[in-house]
Parts: sequence; structure tokens; C-alpha cells
Amino acid sequence: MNNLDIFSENDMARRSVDAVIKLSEKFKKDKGRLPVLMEVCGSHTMAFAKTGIKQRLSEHVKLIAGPGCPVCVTDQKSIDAMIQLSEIPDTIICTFGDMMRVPGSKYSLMKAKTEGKDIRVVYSPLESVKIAQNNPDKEVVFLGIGFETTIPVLALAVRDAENLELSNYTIWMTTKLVEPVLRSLLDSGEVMVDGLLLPGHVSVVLGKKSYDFLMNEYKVPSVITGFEPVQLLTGIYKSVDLLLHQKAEVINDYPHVVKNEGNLVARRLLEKYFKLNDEAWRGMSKIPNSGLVFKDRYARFDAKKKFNVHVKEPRKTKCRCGEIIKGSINPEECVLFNKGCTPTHPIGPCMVSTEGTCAAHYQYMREE
Amino acid sequence: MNNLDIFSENDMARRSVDAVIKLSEKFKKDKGRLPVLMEVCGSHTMAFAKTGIKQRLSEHVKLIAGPGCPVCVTDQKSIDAMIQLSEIPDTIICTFGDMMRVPGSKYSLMKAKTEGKDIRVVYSPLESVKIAQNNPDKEVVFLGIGFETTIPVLALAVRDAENLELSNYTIWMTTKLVEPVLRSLLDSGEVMVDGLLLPGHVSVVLGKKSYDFLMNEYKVPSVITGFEPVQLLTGIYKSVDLLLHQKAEVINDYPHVVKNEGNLVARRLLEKYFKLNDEAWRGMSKIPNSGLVFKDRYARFDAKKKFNVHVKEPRKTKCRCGEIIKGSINPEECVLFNKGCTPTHPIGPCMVSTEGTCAAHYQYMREE
Amino acid sequence: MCLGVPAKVLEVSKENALVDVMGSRMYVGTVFVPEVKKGDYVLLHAGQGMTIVDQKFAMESMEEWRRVLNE
Amino acid sequence: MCLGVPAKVLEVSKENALVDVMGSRMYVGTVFVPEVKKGDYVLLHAGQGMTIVDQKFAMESMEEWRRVLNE
Amino acid sequence: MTQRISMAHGEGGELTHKLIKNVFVRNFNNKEQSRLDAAALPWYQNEIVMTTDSYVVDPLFFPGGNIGKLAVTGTVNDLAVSGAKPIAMTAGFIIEEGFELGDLREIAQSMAMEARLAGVQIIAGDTKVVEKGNADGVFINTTGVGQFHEQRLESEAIKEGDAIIVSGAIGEHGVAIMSAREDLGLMTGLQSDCASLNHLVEEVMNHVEGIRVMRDPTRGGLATTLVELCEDFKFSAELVESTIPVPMEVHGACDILGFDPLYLANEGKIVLVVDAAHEHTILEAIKKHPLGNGAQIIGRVTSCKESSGRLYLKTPIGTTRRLHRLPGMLLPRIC
Amino acid sequence: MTQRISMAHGEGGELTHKLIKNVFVRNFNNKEQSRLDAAALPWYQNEIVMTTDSYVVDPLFFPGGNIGKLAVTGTVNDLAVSGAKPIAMTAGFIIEEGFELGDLREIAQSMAMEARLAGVQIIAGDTKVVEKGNADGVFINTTGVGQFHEQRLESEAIKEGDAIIVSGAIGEHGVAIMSAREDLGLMTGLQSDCASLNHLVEEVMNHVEGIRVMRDPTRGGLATTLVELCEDFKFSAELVESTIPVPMEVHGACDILGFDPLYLANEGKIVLVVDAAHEHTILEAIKKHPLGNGAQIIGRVTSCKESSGRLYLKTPIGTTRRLHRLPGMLLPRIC
Ligand code: SF4
Ligand code: SF4
Ligand SMILES: [Mg+2]
Ligand SMILES: [Mg+2]
Ligand SMILES: [Mg+2]
Ligand SMILES: [Mg+2]
Ligand SMILES: [Mg+2]
Ligand SMILES: [Mg+2]
Ligand SMILES: [Mg+2]
Ligand SMILES: [Mg+2]
Ligand SMILES: [Mg+2]
Ligand SMILES: [Mg+2]
Repeated sequence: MNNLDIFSENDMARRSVDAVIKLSEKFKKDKGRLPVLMEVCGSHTMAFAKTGIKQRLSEHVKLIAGPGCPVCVTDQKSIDAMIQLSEIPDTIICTFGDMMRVPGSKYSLMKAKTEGKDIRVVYSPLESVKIAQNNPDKEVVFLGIGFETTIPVLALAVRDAENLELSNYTIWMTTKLVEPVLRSLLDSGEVMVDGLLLPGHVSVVLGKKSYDFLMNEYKVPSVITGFEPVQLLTGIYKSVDLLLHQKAEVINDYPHVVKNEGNLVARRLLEKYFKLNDEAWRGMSKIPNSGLVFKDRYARFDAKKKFNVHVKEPRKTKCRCGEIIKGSINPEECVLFNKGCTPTHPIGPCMVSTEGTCAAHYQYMREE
Repeated sequence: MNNLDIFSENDMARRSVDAVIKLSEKFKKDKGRLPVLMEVCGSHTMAFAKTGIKQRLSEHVKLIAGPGCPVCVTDQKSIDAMIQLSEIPDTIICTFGDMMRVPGSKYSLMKAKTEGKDIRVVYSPLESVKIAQNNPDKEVVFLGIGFETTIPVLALAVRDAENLELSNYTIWMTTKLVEPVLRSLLDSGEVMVDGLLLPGHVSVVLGKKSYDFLMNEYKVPSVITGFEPVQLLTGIYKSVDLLLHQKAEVINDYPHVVKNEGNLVARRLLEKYFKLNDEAWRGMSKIPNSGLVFKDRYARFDAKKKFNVHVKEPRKTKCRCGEIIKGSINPEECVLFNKGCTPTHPIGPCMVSTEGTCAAHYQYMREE
Repeated sequence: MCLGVPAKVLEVSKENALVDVMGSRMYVGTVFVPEVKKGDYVLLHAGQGMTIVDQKFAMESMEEWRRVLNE
Repeated sequence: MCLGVPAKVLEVSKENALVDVMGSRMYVGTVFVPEVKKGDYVLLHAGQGMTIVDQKFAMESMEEWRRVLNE
Repeated sequence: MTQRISMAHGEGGELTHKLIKNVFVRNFNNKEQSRLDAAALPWYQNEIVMTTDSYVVDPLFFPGGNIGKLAVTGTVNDLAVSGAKPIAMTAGFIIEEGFELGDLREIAQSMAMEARLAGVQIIAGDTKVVEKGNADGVFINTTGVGQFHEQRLESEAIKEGDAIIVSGAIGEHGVAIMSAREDLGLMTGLQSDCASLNHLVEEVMNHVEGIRVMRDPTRGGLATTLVELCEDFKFSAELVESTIPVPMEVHGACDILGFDPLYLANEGKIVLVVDAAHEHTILEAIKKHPLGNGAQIIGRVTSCKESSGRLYLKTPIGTTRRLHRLPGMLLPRIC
Repeated sequence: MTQRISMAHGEGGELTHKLIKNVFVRNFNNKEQSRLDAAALPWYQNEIVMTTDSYVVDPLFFPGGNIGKLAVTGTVNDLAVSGAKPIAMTAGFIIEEGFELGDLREIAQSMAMEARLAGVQIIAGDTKVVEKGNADGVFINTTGVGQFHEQRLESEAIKEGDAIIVSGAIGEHGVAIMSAREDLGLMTGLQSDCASLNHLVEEVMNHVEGIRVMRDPTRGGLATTLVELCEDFKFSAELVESTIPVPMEVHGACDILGFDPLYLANEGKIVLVVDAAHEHTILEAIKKHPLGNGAQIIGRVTSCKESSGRLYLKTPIGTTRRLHRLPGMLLPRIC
């Protein structure tokens, strides 16, 4: 057992639950309602559901899932394009496992693989560079999804491909940034939250400092939170505490992992290869400068430039993932939830991503 | 049942055996020994063994197998080279089934296939052209063994490849001609035969006329013979009859199939693409003008020119195939026969080719 | 030396014919037997008709042989 | 958003380190944590160490939290 | 060079025989049982018998059947020829990723229908899926259990003069498979003979006596099967070539491709060694059944000494030659 | 679009369940038997039981075993957890052309050794060879027969309060396999737990009463296995997360790759539902056996109504959530 396991110790966790309940009772008494916190991060959504904390606190704190699942926020057209890439002959598609079962308008990558397309799940993007090196007569495309934590690793893959002078390696970039989507959500006024639980691992790269705009411009109390049960609970505790004291601070409750400056090496590498771009988000249309794409001088690694993929406008479905990721509705409010839409037959990405809110509700909170 | 089945009718066959025995008794009485006939063709060797005619006549006519199995007469170095072709990356080797189990110095094509090389057995050489057409990014090499019957079909494959403008199709030519080897055998004086049974199907292409040299120059009585039991027996009968009358004629005892002129269309096509060449024969070293190779203007289809295959001088073994195909010894005289050498573990090609003399003796005449 | 099978021609098209060998059928090449007609027998080798079998000669040699045997 | 696991560094080489997560081991990249030393914990994401985990801070925040709970 | 498994190891001939002997029988110590197509369980007075086979036929669908039907008939027949009544079987599927569900359904339906016809229950199953390129559509293992008929086989009584019977025409399955393979271009009207023979066997065993031993001449064909019988039960036998029922189309296909009908697979035939005293009764009984109406006596046991164990063929011209196992595999050839 | 079989159909979760239900059970009409890992033969007072499994593990050799050992233990265990004593099994091999003979020999030896340990005879076999690229080294089907112990399982008596026991640590086989796969780069000292559990089961069944039902939590892991038990026998149950024995390395590997130990395969563990009145005796009996010394009570049956059939997990913080079958398949992930 290592030092870090103290955060998951069961006794501490149970006592932490009690502390959170006690504090939020105070809030309830003060305001006559529950405190509303948004878990910006999909891993938080999952962890709250899987540990049972969300269910346990349901009468005490309202936790709303946010836009923090990279698969879920990707708009349908991008997903269709990535799947369509697999139809190009002599192409190997490399992807994180997360993308495999995401439903495209026609079919998923899993289905494409089943049809005989060469699609490989890798644990590390660098593995895909090795695959390109070992298959010089094939095109290798990595599906580059992810937030700020993952983007530096994509940059690292490009660096490797550059060093190896590979001409058969590209990335299909469809990355997302946290600050622009938070601004967009807060600006829209659609989502009513008292405070934010900020994504612990994205913050590793960004640093605590990068959230100052929340305090300075939006005055939203926010806590950078870890993922173990006790950390989840202290995150909530400190958020409610800020609310009670009406302080619009940003607290770093994950200081052993998140530094004030973030990871400068990672950010520098990322900036070497990528530049800002307006990205389309599911259910939100384009948000200015909300993602990263290749700088012009690295266009040779840009799968979007190399391959001419045209996809039709996706058909409208009853899937409400767009609202789910904005925190406007709960999965149970979607008519398809657990009817037409289940993890084995998902309609939207939120049902299939391991961070998807609908998946979390289906797997861990469904009762029937 | 078609008209041609009369030649295999059992009653006719049994009566034919009696007729042959009766006639050869006459010879025996005249000369005090058995008449000795060489079956030039490997299919005759096989048919004599499989039908039991050879065994049945063993006290009456001595039948000696000749150089008529295209696999068996190919020298070891050529065989090793053909097998080595399979090691060239991105190459598909196409071959008649006959070659698959022929032992190379290191291993057989079957073994190479087992090791993962792409080796395909085809029924028709034209099939290999289709394979080349369907695999433009691979080199397709056809292993061109065969006597005059098969060579026109190889020419036809080249014609198709030429029409399709294929640049990935070649043939590794190691073909053999009947007249030069017969001359060489008869000139050598090594083989003592009274008469020859001439290969029925080679003669389809060559024509009866092409054997005039046997009559005019060598004065060897010869009969062009078919392959059904009755045909085999009439062939022997007519040979012995010639011997008794001391006539050095060439009789066409297969006239419904073999014409006087042979097949001119086939010969013309063959001459379009190929020219004479000195070929090495197993156990006989090079015989001048005894095989065909590509004319210079078709060198692009010549696998020997396209691929740089170097093979070491094959190790000497105790295999006596070289003598077997000259008719100098019987398989049973080889110390390896049915000891170190069996069809499942063959040492020489004669044990593995379906026309191989050792195979015929092992499969049909072994008694232990 | 060379496997050869008599096959009855059922249909003829350009450079190809459908043949029958005791009920088993196959499309084979007829480049070497351009004069082939439906009803002919061709001698089949490696997927090509190599010659047209002369049934008259076949019957004749058989009859001749029968005479020899009956002598 | 991003799976991250603390992993103990057992060996360090150029741009790579052998790490241990409760007994399971793996070679991971250290490009983003060039200062990493044996004995450190790194936070692992997609095969890369993304930061060095500060164990002192970890203990401190836990102690602080214990105090809150014991209040 | 590393020794590796080749296709020839799976053709049912010489190499298969050696592989089984050297790798499996040696390790599993099941020498005794390996003489039979099915093995008796060491249990309930050896009344219960079991057999297993994996089916890897290519193509999966062929004239007269598909891999599913074959997987049922093959195992039913192995039990039947062991003198047992098939009771139940299991079915294990290994499916290649990407295999069409519709095809799988059709295969399962064929199995169900054939099992019903044979009166056998499929009582347990298993499904595994492997990555595209790691299998060839679908492979099926069926393992059957049966119960010996009251009337037991008299394999110990095999003696000189015993007749060898085949229940009908040979080579049909082999030719049907070849004509379903597109690359050969062969076309025949032949259907695979694949059929469950347990009712035929039961009928015969219930009404006649004198059956010494039976086998189904599948992989390796009639010749290989009889060579193995001769070796396993130490008798020599002679077949009369002219009495072996070979359909014209089988002859034709073999002539074209250079194959020998004696080595082509059958999936709906039995060979029996029977007491000469009962051979006509047995032959008639077989012929009465629709699946046995082409039955023939094709040869006889010629000796039964310790040193026996050879199979001979009497040719139409009256000579005999020895028959061996399929050496290697069937390959189309030019010479 | 054509419906096709995907890898997820073989992972033992939701899709496998549906495939079996819709294609196989429907056609083969073996609904009743499909509740058990092995099926009783309609014969000899239902005393004889039979099970089949094909083994397609990749890689073929892994820490703690190989495909051969697994093929024996897997089938032995399916019989054992059905409450039967394994008697004999068959082994069917599908071998890819080019497979090394030495590896095949090693696999056969492992099978022989494990069969000896388990006291089971391998009585019949079959060997097929398929072309290079049409299989993945070797696949093995084993089909076992066994005889029910005198002491029968009391599955009809399952009632509220019954304890759920697992015989030891979970996830070891799954992690051992992952660490044997080179592409993941995972290294652990863990060995597959693969082992024959029939002696353990026999020991326990001979000396204690109150065992309701048993299963081996293989593909799909402990969670999927228990979900299926709950559905098949119509009871609901609650597991206590903190009591489930998960080795540290399994935790570590799962954390790295984003897997859940509850869904990892085990090949040497049983889960049992037992009468609470006998739970301690049973637990002690299991613990006495070397293969059961990590046994734990991990939960209880909470209800037994017609409408029951759900599995819940009590988390360390005292909340409960429902557990479902493995949805799809295990894939390494970043989020
Ligand atoms: S339940 Fe399914 S359809 Fe509904 S929002 Fe979630 S993913 Fe979309
Ligand atoms: S028996 Fe074998 S070794 Fe001897 S000559 Fe024949 S092929 Fe060569
Ligand atoms: Mg069998
Ligand atoms: Mg069989
Ligand atoms: Mg199973
Ligand atoms: Mg395939
Ligand atoms: Mg059999
Ligand atoms: Mg089973
Ligand atoms: Mg099992
Ligand atoms: Mg078998
Ligand atoms: Mg493979
Ligand atoms: Mg099981």
C-alpha cells in the first residue's frame, strides 16, 4: 500500500460523507435548497456514480455532470468523419479504446473493425507511431481526441513521427479545451450552478492559475478536485464551504498533483505543434478558439489535410447528449434512456463512453 | 459412359493382357530373354503400376521407366532456386500441385508455405495471371515446369499477361523437351532397350512426325501409346510385334488423339515467346537445346532475369533419382527406398511426384 | 508426363468452352483448338483443350484391336 | 476527462522510466517530467508521466482533512 | 529447422496418423480407445461411448449441406459406427469477427434440423469469437455421447473370408466440396452425401448379426479408412476395384484434377466388415434403408495373423496392388 | 447493414448472452440446461452431466499456464461447479498451418499433466489443420462428462440471507493474460490462477451441506457471472465491495488501463451461494483446501421473488449500486 491510498481509505471516506452532509445541511438551512455543483470532468461523474457518493448525497448536494468527456463533446460530424477514415484502403486507424463503440451515423469503429477494417486500439499514442514505422506501405491515422491532459501526448507522438521522418503518419485532431467551454457555458446562462468541481488531471497541464478567470470574471467558487473517494468528498466540502462563506475563490484541493503553473514542458511541446482553432462541440455549435489543430508547418501530419473525407450532415436523432454535457438535463429525462439506448445499443456517445453521463447512470445508478 | 471408355473396359483389358503375354512368349522363345521397353512417359509408369499391368507382365515384358516426369528430371539446383524464390518479400509463388512436396536441399515448397510464405497451387497457369492481376502490389511468379504438352499453356499465360500489360508477372522457366533427352539417352549407350513407348500427350503437341529421327537415325522401334489399360496393352503388343518383325518403325497407336503434324497453333504460340536453351537435367548434366526459355524481347516475363536468386551447389545425397530417370536402376536398388525415403519423407523428387518412379513403386508395387 | 483427359464440348464461346467429363463440368480454354465445335471431344491438359479427339479413329483402332484379339 | 494513476518510479532512463502501480509495472514516458527521480511518484496518463506527485503535499492535505473531520 | 504443422497433418493420411500417435496418444495414454471412432467411458460397464470432432470445412456452405449439418452428421456417424445409439451432443462454436449473423443462424438451424432427424439432443454449447483473420468464418466442435446397442460389434471375431461392405457410392462429399470452391472452376451436379447414419445402423444392428466392425470413411477416404481398420484390428483384406461404387461425375472430376476417388472424403457412408455367413442378410438390410441403397460388397478379409494388417486392391485386369494411407494431401496436378 | 459477429459477442457479457439466447438456445431448445455450466443428459436418472468449451486464449502461453492447461481446468471446473465429479473428457484441436510442433507437444503435455492432477481421463481426440491465417496458433475444444455427486446442489432452496462466497482473489487470470500481451507493456508478477477445482469442490460437497449453487467466474468476471446467477435463479443479491478479495497488482493493472477487476476473467475460482446456516462450515472447508485459502463471504441473497434477479454492490461508503453484465468488451482507455 502506498502513501496515496490514504485517500481511498474506507473509514475516512465514510466520515467524509458525514462531514459533507453536515455542511450541506447548513447550506440547505440557509438557502432553503440544495447546493448545486457541476462536476466539469467526466471522470468525476463516473467516480461519483461508481463509488456511490452521488447516490448517497442525492438529498444533500445536487451534482450536475458537465462537458468533461472528450468523446461525448465531439460533434457527430467529426465522429462520422473519423469512422469514415477507416474506409480508405490500406489505412490503419489507431485509437484509444474510448472511441471504439461510439455510434456514428452509420456505424461505429467496432462495427467497421468487424467488417474487416484495420482498426487498432492502443494504450499510448506513441504505440501508433511504432505501428506507422512498422507498416511503411500503410497510412496510419491516429484519432486525436482529448482535453489538455491528452493533447501533450499527441504532440509527443508527432515529435516522434517527425524524428523518424515518417510520411505515413497523421493525426485526426479533434481536441477540446476547458476554458472556452466553461466560458461558453457560463456566458449562456443556461446552466444554473453554485460552484464548479474542476478537473484534476486537466489541471495538471493547465495549472491552478489558469482558472483565475473563474474568480475574476465569473465569480464562481471552484475547487480543483482529485478522484479518490476522500478527494471527491473534500472537493465537495470545500465547494460548499466557499458557498457558505460566499467566497468566489479557486481552491486547489489536489495540490500534490496540480501545480500553480501546470506542466510547462507539456504546454511548450503542445504549442510547438498546435494552434488554436474554432471547434464544433456537440449541442453547442462552434466555440471560438476552443480546440487545437496543427500549425501550418506541420500540416503533413494533419489527417484532415491529407485525406479528403466528406460526410453528410448527420441525421437528427432523439439523443439529448448535447444537453447532457451542458448539464441541462439528466439522462433519465431522455426518452431513449434504457429503452432504445443502452450500452450494448447506444444511440449517443454519452451512453458508451466510460465517462459518459448516460453510461454512468445506466451502469451505476439504474434501479429497475 | 462415352465412346472412349471402351479402352478401359475390363474384359477387353484382360483379353489384351493375354494377347500381350502370348506375343511376348514368342519373343522369349526367339531371343531367350524378355523384351525390354522403356516407358518414356511418367504417366505411363504410373498407369502401368496403378492398373497392375506392370506387375502382371513382370515375367513377360520388362518395362523400364524413363525420363518422363517433369518434376523428377529437374536438377536439384533449379528446384532449390524455385523454392528460394518464395523467400523474396511480397511475392506470391504459383505452382502446379506437383511441385509442392518436392524436397529442396533445405526444404520443400510445402514447408515454405507452412512457414508462412505465400504459395498457391493452381490448376491452370492462367489462374496465376489472374492472381497477378488481382495483386498489383505483389510479384507473382509461376513455376514453369513441364514438357511440350505444358509449355504451350505457359506461353498462353504469357500472352494473357502481355495483353493485360502486367508488370508483376513472371515465369521461372525450367521446361524440358523430349527429343534431346531421348537422343542423349540413346547416344550414351547406358540404357539398353529394345523399343520405346512414346508419351501420348507430349505427342499431341509434337505430332507423330517429330519421332522420325528414332526410326531414321536410331532404328529403335517405337509406339505412341495412350493411358487407358487397353491402350497401354496395345502399345506393348505393337512394340513387341515390331521387335518380332525387326521393324524400326514409329507406330501411332493413339491416332484419335495424336496427329501427324501435332498441334501447330500450340507450337506457334510457344515459338512466339520461347527459344531453345541448354538445360541441366538431373543426373545428366546439361543437354544442348533441351529446354525453352524466354526470347529476349519477352525478358520482362522472365523470373530468372528479374530476381537475383543464388543457390549453393546442392549437397550430394544417396538419392539415385538421376539413374532412375535414365532407366538405369529400379527404385528398389536405391538403399533409401522405403527406408529413409518415403512419400511422407521423400529424399528425391521421384518419391514424391505422382509420376515419380519411386512413388509408383512405393504406392503400387511395394509388398512388405 | 502430362495428365490429359478427354472432355466432351457442350458449349463453345470465344477462346473458351464448357466441357463435360462424365458429368463433371468445367470451362476450359480452346485457343489451341480454334476449330472446336459442340459435340467434339477435346483432350484437356492444365485447363486447356490440347487437341480434338477423333472419335472415328478411336472406334477404328478399337475395332482393329478387337479383330486382333479375336484372331 | 482523463484517467490518471499515481505510479512509483523504480528506474529512470532517458525519456523513460519503469514505474510500479501496486505491483503492476510498466515502462512509461518521462518527457514531461524531466526532473523525475527514482522513488518519485508520477501521475500516469496514456503512457506518459504528466507530473510528479508531491507526497509531502499529499500527507499535508490528508492531515489537514483529518483535523477537519476530527473537529 | 523448426518442425511445424503443415496442411498435410490434417488430411487424415500418413502425417495425421503420426501426429496423433506421437503427440496425443503418447501424452493422453488413450491407446486402446483410439482404435475406435468413439471411446467407451470407464464407467457404467463401458456402456457409454463418446466422440469428438472439430469441423473446419471450406467452403462453409456446399451442395447438399453446410458446416452445421456436417458437424451433426459427422459426430452422429462416429457414434453409430462404434455400434452405439447417439443420445446427445454438445456444440462449440469458434466464430471469426465479422461473420454474418444470418449465416450463423442458418448453420444453427441446419444443426437443429439434422439433430432432430437423427434423434439427438444438442444439450450444451459454447461460443467464442476471435479477431478477424484468426479463424475462417466459423469452426464447430461437436462432441457426442451414445450408448452401445445391446447387440455388440464382434471385432474380435474378424476372420478370413469376412466380407467388406460399403453402404453406397464414394467420393461425393469430396467432389461436392471441390466444386463449391470457386478457384478450381469445377462444376458438378453432385451433392455432398452428408447424412446421419444412426438409424440405418440401428436398423441393421437390431435385425441382423455378424457385424464385426464399422467405420465412416471420411477424411482420407475409403482407402485410408480401410488401411487403418486393417492395422488397428490386424487383418489383411483385398478390395475388388470393379465392385467399388464410384459415380461417373466423381470419376470425371478426379480425371480432370488428377485425384483418386479412393482418397476422397465421404460423409454419409459406412464401411463394414461382416461375417460372410451373414453377408447377404446384412447387405439386404442396408440396402433396404434409403441411405444404403447403393451398398456393395467390395472385398474380403484375406488373413488374420498377428503380422497382418495390409490392404490390397484387385485391379480389373486381375492383378493386385497394395493400398496405403493418403500420403500427404490432395493437390490438383498436371502430371 | 448486414449484422455481423463482433469481438464483443465473445466477451461473455451482454452480447454473448443475447447471441446464445437468440441463435443457439432458440434453435437447440436447450433452455433448461442452459442455466447450468454443464447440462444433465436425459439418461440414467439425469446422473450424467456434460459440458463443452472452446479455448482461444491469446497468447497461448502465459504466466501460470498455457491454453492446454486452461482447456483442462476450464472444463473440469464447469463440471465441478455443476456439482459433478469429472470423469473423462475429449480434446479437439484446430491447428494453424505452421504452428510449431514443439509448442503443440508442450501444450499436450500440460493437458496430460493437468488431467492427471484432476483425475480425469482424456479419452478421445481430434486434430484438424487449417491454412496459415485461418486460425491463431491453436484452438482447443474440451468436452467433459461427469457424474453428479450424491449430495446434490440445492438451487431450488436459495433464500434470503444465503451467503455468497468466492473461493479466493479475483482478476489474476485476466491480468496475467494482459501482461503476457506485449503491446500493452504491462508487467506483473501475477500468475494466472488457472487450476482444476474439482477436488476442492468434492471435498466441500462431501463434508458439508447447504450449497445452493456454484459457478466459475470466467469470461465476464465475477460481476457478469453473478448477474447471470441472479437472473437464472431469480434471486437478488448484494455484494460488499470491501470484502471482495482483489490483489494489489490487479488493482494496479486495472488503474493503469481503466479496467474494473469485477469484470476480469478468473480460471481457478468459484463463487457459491450457500445456506447462511452452514456458511462458516463451508467457508472453513473451502479455506482448508490450498486452492481456496483466500475464500471470503462477499455478499448475501437479499430477495427471492419471481421478480428478483438483480445484483447490487455495497460500496465502502455505505451506498449501493447495481451491477450489470460486462457491456461490450474490455478496452484500454484514457478516460
Ligand atoms: S440516453 Fe442515449 S440517446 Fe439519450 S442522451 Fe443519453 S446517449 Fe443520448
Ligand atoms: S527412393 Fe528416394 S532417395 Fe532413392 S532414388 Fe527414389 S527418390 Fe531418390
Ligand atoms: Mg470423432
Ligand atoms: Mg467423423
Ligand atoms: Mg462456455
Ligand atoms: Mg480468413
Ligand atoms: Mg469416423
Ligand atoms: Mg462449459
Ligand atoms: Mg468454463
Ligand atoms: Mg476426428
Ligand atoms: Mg494469425
Ligand atoms: Mg463456467
